Amino acid sequence: MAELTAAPQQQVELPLVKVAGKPIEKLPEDLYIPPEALEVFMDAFEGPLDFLLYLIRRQNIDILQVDVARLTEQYVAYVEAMRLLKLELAADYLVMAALLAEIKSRALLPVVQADDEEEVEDPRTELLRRLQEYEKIQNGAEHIRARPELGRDFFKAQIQAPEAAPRPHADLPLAELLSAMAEVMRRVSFKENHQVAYEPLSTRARMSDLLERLKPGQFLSFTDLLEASESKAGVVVTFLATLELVKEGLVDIVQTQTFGPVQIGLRDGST
Amino acid sequence: MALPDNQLRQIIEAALMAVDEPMSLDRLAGIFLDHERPSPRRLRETLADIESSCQGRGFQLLQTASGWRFVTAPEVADFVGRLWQEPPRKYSRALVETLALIAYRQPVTRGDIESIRGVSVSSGIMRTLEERSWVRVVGHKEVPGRPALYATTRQFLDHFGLQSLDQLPPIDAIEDGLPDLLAGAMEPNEGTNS
Amino acid sequence: MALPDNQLRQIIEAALMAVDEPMSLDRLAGIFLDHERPSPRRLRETLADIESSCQGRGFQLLQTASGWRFVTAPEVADFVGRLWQEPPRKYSRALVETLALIAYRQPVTRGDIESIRGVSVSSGIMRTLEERSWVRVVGHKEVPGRPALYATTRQFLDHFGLQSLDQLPPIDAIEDGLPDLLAGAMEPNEGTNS
Repeated sequence: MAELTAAPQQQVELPLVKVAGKPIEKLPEDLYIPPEALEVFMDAFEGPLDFLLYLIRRQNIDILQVDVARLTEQYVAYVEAMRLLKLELAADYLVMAALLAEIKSRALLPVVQADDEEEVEDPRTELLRRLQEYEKIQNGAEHIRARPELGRDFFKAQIQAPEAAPRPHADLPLAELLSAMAEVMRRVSFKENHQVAYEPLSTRARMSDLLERLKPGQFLSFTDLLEASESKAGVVVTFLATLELVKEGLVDIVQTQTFGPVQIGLRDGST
Repeated sequence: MALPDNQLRQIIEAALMAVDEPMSLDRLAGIFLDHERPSPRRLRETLADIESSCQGRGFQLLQTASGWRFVTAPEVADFVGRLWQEPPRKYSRALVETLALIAYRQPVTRGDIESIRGVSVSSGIMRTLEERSWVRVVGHKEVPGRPALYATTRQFLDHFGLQSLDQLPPIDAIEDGLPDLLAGAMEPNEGTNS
Repeated sequence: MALPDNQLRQIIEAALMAVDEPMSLDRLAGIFLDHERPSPRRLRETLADIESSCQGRGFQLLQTASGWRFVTAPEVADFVGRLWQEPPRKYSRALVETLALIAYRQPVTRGDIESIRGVSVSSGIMRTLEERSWVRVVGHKEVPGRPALYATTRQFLDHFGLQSLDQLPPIDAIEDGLPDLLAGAMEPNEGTNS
C-alpha cells in the first residue's frame, strides 16, 4: 500500500565556513534568502562588481567610505554559501573573493615605502576606481532606460505618400544621334565588303509617308500621292519612293486598263 | 468613464498616423479598454472633427472602403512626389544606334536593323522608342511573318529641332567629317541644310 | 520666385509625414526646384512653425540626429502601443549596460567593456546591438589582436530621440570626482561629448 508522501524538506545546514582562517559562525544578518532562492538571487547580478555595488548601496554610503573588511565578510559569506550548496558560480566571483581577502590582509600590514620613486598601486584604490566607474556606467544605463524610445513612447507617424512623379526623360542631343550613326557606319564598313547603298534620305522619308497614307485593301492613284505644294523634285521623290517600295515588295502597282490611272496599294499578304 | 474629447481626438489621430494602412471603425474602437471605449457615433464625430482640422495642412483624412487613413494633401502631391522620382535614365548605345538607323533607313523592320548592327535589337529598346513617340509602326513588310516597318515621327523631328529629315546630314558626310557636323548639330534650330 | 509661407509649410509637413525616416535640412531642400528653394533659415523657421502647430494634436515634430520626423504624441503612447499585439521588447541589464558603456566611453573594445563590467560580454549582446544598428565597429585598436573599437550610431540617437550624445545626462559629475590619485581614470570620457 503505497502512500504518497511529500519528500522531507531538505534542510540545508550551512557547514562551518572559514574566511581568512577565521570561522564564520553565521551568515551576515542581511542574508535572509532561503538557500533555494540563492541561485536566483545571485543570478540577478551582472557579476562580482555589480554584486559589490549592491552590498555597498545597501549600506547607503559612498564608495570611498567603504569599510573593506566588512564588505569582504559579506561578500565571502555569499560566495561560500553558493559554493557549499554546490551551486554553480562564475569563476569571476572567486577571483574577486581572493582580491578582497588580499586587500583586507594588506590593511593590517604597515605601509612599506617602495625603494624607488614609483608608486605601487594600492589594490584597494584600484578596486574602488573600478567600482566607481561601473557605478557611473550603471547610471548611464539608467539614463538610457529613461529616454523615450521609438516603438514604446513614440511611434513613427507615417501617412500615405503621393505617387512618385513621372520619371523625367533623359536628354538626347542630336550630336549623340549622329555619332551613333557614324559608329554604326564604321562598324558596317569594317564588317562587310560590299558597300551598303543608301538612298537619299528624302526618298526614305517619303517611303514612310506613303506607307502611312495607304490603307490596307485601298488603292490610291499616283496623283493622289503627290502634294500640290511640292515642286517637280517632290514628284520625282514620290516616284522614286514608290519604285523603292515596289522593289522591297511593300506595295503593288495596278493598272486596270491601258493608259488608265496607275493605282498604288499595300501589297496584300495573301496574294 | 468616457475620455475627454481632446484626448480622444489625440488618440485617434495618433493611431491613424502610426498605422500604415486604413483603419476601420472596429479597429479604432479596439484600441480602447471596455470602460473607455467610445461609441461608434462618437468615433465618427471625432473623425469628422479631425478631418476638418486638416484644413490647409500637409495631410488630410481620407475614408476608403477599408476605413480611414491619412494621406498627403493633394495640392502638394507634385512637390512630395519628387522625393521618389527616379533620375532620368541614360539612353543606351544600342538604343541611340537603333534610333539613328530608323531615322536614316526608314521604313525598316527590326530584322533590317539587326542585320546592319549585327546584333539583335531588344524589345525593350523598341518599346522605349515608341513610348518616347520617336518611332512608330507605319506598316508591315509583306514577307513571311509580316514584320512591322518602323519610321520616325514628327515628335522625333521636334525633339532634335529638325523641320524635316532632309536636315539630317547625309551619311557620307557623317562618315567623313563627324567633328564639323557635330559642331553644327549643337545648334539644332539652325538646321543643317537651310 | 519664393513660395508663400502656407504652401511651404504644407509641402514640408506632407514630405515629413510621407517619408519613413528622419529628413535632414538638405533632403528637405532637395524637394524644391532651384527657383523655388527656400533658404536653410526659412526652412528652419517653417519647421519651428510646424512644431508649434502640433500642440495638443496626436503627433509632434521631433528633431533627432538624422533630422526631423513626425512621431505620435508621447502622451497617448499607451493607447497607440495597444495596436501591436506584442509589448515592446524589454532589454536585459547586460544589454543596456553594454550600450551605455559604448555610448559614454566610445570608442571602446569588447575588452574594455569586460574589464569595466567585470564579466564577459556575450556575443549575443554585441550582435543584437549591431543588428539594431545602435553600435558599429569604427576601427581597430593598435594592440595585439587589433580588437574592434565600437561606437554608437546615428540610428541609436534617432531611436532614443536624441540629437547628439550631449543630450544624455553626464555621468562624470565633477563633485563626485575621486582624489588626484584617480584623476587619470577620469580622462577617457573627455572624448565622449566631442
